[in-house]
Amino acid sequence: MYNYEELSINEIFDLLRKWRDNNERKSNEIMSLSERIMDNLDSQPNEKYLILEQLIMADLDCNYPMLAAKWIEMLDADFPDSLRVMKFKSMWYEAHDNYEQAFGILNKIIKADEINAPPALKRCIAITKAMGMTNEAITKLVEYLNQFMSDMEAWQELSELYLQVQEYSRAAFCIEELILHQPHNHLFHQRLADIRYTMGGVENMELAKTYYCQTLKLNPNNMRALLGLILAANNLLGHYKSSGSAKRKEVWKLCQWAQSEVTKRQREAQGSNDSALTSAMLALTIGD
Amino acid sequence: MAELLLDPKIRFWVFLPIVVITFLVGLVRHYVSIILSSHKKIELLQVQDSQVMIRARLLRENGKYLPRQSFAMRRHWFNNEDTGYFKVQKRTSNAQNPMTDPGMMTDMLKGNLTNVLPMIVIGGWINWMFSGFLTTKVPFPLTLRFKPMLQRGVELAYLDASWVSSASWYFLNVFGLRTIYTLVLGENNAADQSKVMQDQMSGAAMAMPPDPKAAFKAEWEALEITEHKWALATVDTDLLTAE
Amino acid sequence: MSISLKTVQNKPEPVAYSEAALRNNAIVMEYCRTSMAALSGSTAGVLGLTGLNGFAFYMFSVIILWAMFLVKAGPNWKKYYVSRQSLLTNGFLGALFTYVLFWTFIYGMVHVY
Amino acid sequence: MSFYKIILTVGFISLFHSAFSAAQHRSYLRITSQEFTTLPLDIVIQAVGSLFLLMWGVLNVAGNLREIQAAAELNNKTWETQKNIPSFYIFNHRLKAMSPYYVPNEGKGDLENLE
Repeated sequence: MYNYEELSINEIFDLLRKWRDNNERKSNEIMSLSERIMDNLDSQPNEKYLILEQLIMADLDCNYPMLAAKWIEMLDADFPDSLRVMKFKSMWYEAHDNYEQAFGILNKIIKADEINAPPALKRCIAITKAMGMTNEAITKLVEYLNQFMSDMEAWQELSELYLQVQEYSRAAFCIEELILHQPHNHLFHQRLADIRYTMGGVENMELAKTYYCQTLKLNPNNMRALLGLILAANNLLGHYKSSGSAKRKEVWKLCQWAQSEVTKRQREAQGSNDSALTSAMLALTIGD
Repeated sequence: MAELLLDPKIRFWVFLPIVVITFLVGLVRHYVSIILSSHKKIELLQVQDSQVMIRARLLRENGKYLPRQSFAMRRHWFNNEDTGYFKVQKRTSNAQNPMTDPGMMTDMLKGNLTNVLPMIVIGGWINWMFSGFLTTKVPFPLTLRFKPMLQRGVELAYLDASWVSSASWYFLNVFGLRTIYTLVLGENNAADQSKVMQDQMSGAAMAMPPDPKAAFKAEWEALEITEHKWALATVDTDLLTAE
Repeated sequence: MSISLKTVQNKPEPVAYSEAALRNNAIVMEYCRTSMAALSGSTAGVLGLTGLNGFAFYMFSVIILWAMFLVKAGPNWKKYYVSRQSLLTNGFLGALFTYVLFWTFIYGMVHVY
Repeated sequence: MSFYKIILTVGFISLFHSAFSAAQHRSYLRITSQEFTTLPLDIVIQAVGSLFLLMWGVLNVAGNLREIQAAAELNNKTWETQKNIPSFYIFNHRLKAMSPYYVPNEGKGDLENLE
């Protein structure tokens, strides 16, 4: 997508900011840029520490513990007693599979400041997850959510965990909670529809259909929702065979509409691909 | 009346210094208040309460995006007579008297220390140091009512109201430079970096009701009368007709 | 990121605005407005405007700033601002105070002595 | 230094210069005891011109406007991005093995011996 060698340093920082704001997990990319970032870190005094944290996360994610240790030390020098830096230390131990040590540090953080404990509590849950104890992680997360009920990240994580243990109705509950928080995020509607579709049954299928429609209303370009709508509508057609024809007709119409939409999209995509391909071919011939 | 002629030396030894002093004092005060500011101690229970309140409010506002059953389930959880959250959780109303709370007292003292004290001290000093000068003239005519405001320290009955004395010039600066501070210091982010490192959760709890008991009751009532209107009832036909 | 709902009249669907983006834009506009007040106040002082002329100059620069905002946003200004009117009138008086202070200050520096 | 900051600096210097010229003009008038009517046209033009320059510079230095419609930002996101939550990252995953510092787990070797 990007040619990282050619980016100017300002573009790199813009990219980092974008990744940070959108929570994109571009650890490998950040790693490959890290040398240039470090050379120019002082040009961004406002974001310096945020970028350092981003680097630490990326290094740990890619298993480059030496580099991460270096950056953590840098942070530690500037903020000697910061709980946030302590959190990174625990993450460093975590990356070494030294979970005992990591838990020890996290517990210290939680004891030191109960109000601002959520990040540390979340790390505890993540470690439990990393150890493969999904059920324990769920218990902990539920406990956490009892206290911090409007934490969207936690609800989302809980839904993922419930999906892992195939508790679909509970996962759906969590996603509904997210919809309450951001009713205009098409992704949550799409996710809820996915889960409802997976659960199966007429009622759930109808809900899936409705939420796929809502997703498409919010964002007409959501391809997954279009395909999901076709599947859900087809499934419903099977259920409605015997019952009322008005409902069946409507679903059938919806199905038709979705299929025509998909065909349209495919044609568009093909068109643009074709031109790209021909131009690439042309470029090749000139090169020869 | 005849135009007054001011000594140009007043410009560089009174007029300009007052502006510079006020500005610099404002900057210093800003940083001192950052050093002195203490984090308001909040309790875990308060954070929890505020988050519950947020969730209940969201349910009221955005509940229409959920199926009726899901909505009813959540309302039940909040409002059920026997097991509902708002019924089970007993909170004591803790409307505190600020005078009895030592923490509150020190906060008030610090507020005074950083806001009122420098104003009095610097104002007094300027009054003493630069007393009795006319410094400038506002470029628009004013009525006589403004005389006591603009000509503090210069009691001349026949002076035109648009002349400004040194003490009044100081006060004009104190009030007028406020917006400039936000420009220079940025939107209260001067010490942001170090604050970021402490992982503040307090933001959510700041909007906390002082009296959770009453707030719970109000939210309970509001939730009780909320009717569920399924917003997605016609979404499929909407989609078809939109084409 | 939280999202606030604001119902816009004449439209059946409520339009959702991203609160973070709204705040960001408000900060940018506030910054521009304060700078504009200070700068145009200084200019009015340099020019030695007095009385109503000075206030007319303030109106003039407010409108110029407004036009610059619209030019910056381009033809689809709806993407960035909730309404054009509030862009013009927001913080009108607060900025006026800054304007008068700078006007008086520079007028005093240049023309009184 | 970016282009607009240079513009701002130039604008400030120019405005300051015009202020200085105006002050000079005033003191000249006072010495020659003439009445002040208006400033010379060149000073007026310079002052107003630098004001425009400054305003334009400020407008561009202040930062970019963001699209306020919530959907504008959300619609470009995919679930894969939305799903990602840094607070819950775990480092015990397969990318680990790509790193030069990777030490294979010994437990696995034992498993092979068993067979």
